[in-house]
Amino acid sequence: MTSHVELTEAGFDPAARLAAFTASLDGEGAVVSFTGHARGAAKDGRPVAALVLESYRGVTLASMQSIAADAHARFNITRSHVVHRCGAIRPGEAIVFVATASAHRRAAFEAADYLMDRLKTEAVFWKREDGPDGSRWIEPTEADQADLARWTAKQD
Amino acid sequence: MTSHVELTEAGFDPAARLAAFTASLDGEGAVVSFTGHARGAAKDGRPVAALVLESYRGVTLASMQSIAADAHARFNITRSHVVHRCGAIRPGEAIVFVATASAHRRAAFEAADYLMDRLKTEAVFWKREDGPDGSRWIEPTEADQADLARWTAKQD
Amino acid sequence: MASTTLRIELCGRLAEACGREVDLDLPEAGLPVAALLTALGDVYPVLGDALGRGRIRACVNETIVPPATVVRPGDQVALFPPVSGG
Amino acid sequence: MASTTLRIELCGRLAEACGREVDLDLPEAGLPVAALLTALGDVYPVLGDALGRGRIRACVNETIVPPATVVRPGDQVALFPPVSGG
Repeated sequence: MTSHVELTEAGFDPAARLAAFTASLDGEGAVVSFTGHARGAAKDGRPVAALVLESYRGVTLASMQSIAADAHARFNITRSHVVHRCGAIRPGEAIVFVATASAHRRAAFEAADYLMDRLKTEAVFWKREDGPDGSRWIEPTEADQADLARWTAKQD
Repeated sequence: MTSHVELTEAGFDPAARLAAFTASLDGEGAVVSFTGHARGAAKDGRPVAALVLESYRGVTLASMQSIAADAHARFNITRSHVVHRCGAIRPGEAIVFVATASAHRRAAFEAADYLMDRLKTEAVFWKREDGPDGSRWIEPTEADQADLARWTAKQD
Repeated sequence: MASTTLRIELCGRLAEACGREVDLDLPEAGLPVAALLTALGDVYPVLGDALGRGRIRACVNETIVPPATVVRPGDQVALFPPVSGG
Repeated sequence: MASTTLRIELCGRLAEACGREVDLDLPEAGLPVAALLTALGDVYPVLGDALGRGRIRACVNETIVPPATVVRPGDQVALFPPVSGG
């Protein structure tokens, strides 16, 4: 099992991450990736100049590592790569990238899906949309909570 | 809606495909990719020197296009990219790459998952493992059929 | 009764027994796919087993067709065993 | 009764009302997290509303702790509103 978990203030390139992840494969047949990009508009349509992600000391990275460890314990994946930005992120830029690899595709899909649901709701970040008409803090949506609940409902 | 569907005998680079797909985004917040890689061993452990995918004239590409169109009809995705190799594929090389983009992540995850389940069982390819001890044709597994059945069971 | 020769492409594992292409005499009026599979099994007994399993689909002029479809002289015909991509 | 000053970090939207750090007098024996939140709301009424909603977690020395945990002088304390990554 190989797990790379990274918190970075610098921008990163999802395709470069996928290239490195793919180069690290050791015979796996399936790779799933997810990239979350900052959007230029809030849910209500207001323009967003930057998404600002606040983190807290070692706790944020530790929360990401714990989530990644849980994914490896729960799904039959052989390697994972998780990178999450903090600081100010402009529209279009990548916020989070997750990649998973497994022998067969179901485990890779489920693990990536699970990682994202837990990162959205349990990773230690506080998220704020800054726009011309002020700032607004964003908490997990009901859809995020419902997505998370899928994993406690069905213990595979 | 933008859909790119491609059948190619040449090798391709999944990361380069993700880079191009990401560059084409128009404000979407979520991108999911899947890459299937040829494995160096069959299910029973026998070594595989090459995976050979046979296609049939225009029918193979048309079957892929139909599957992609169904994914767009069924899920709230804004763009997709599907590339599938045919011919001889060596272990480690990419066989198939799927990328989907949507405003929120659930649609992108589900559409990529759906695309792969249908490509595995309904795209017009015949797949053969060539090894030192001969060739063997591969048909969809029971797991593949069960994966496909998920989408007819739950009509979201 | 006049007949012509129909060339049939065999895809995937169907090509293992006697190559990628086989010829079959076809009546001018054509034959439904189901009857064509039976006739092919009669002429090429080595194919009979694979053809008889009921999992072979015919593709006529680049369209997969139901068993009742009539194949006529000049059609471009291929036989598909179960497919598998990815 | 002897007391020391505890510096508390306020994360996310908690920092909006009175900045990222606030000070609170803490008894030498310490205070459970729940009591610390109440005391903080008394000293900084503008925080009371946010603190009272029951959704604030305390992080002591880089570990998120339950409300019964006693915070002692010298601890590194931060208050977390609901988190959201991605």
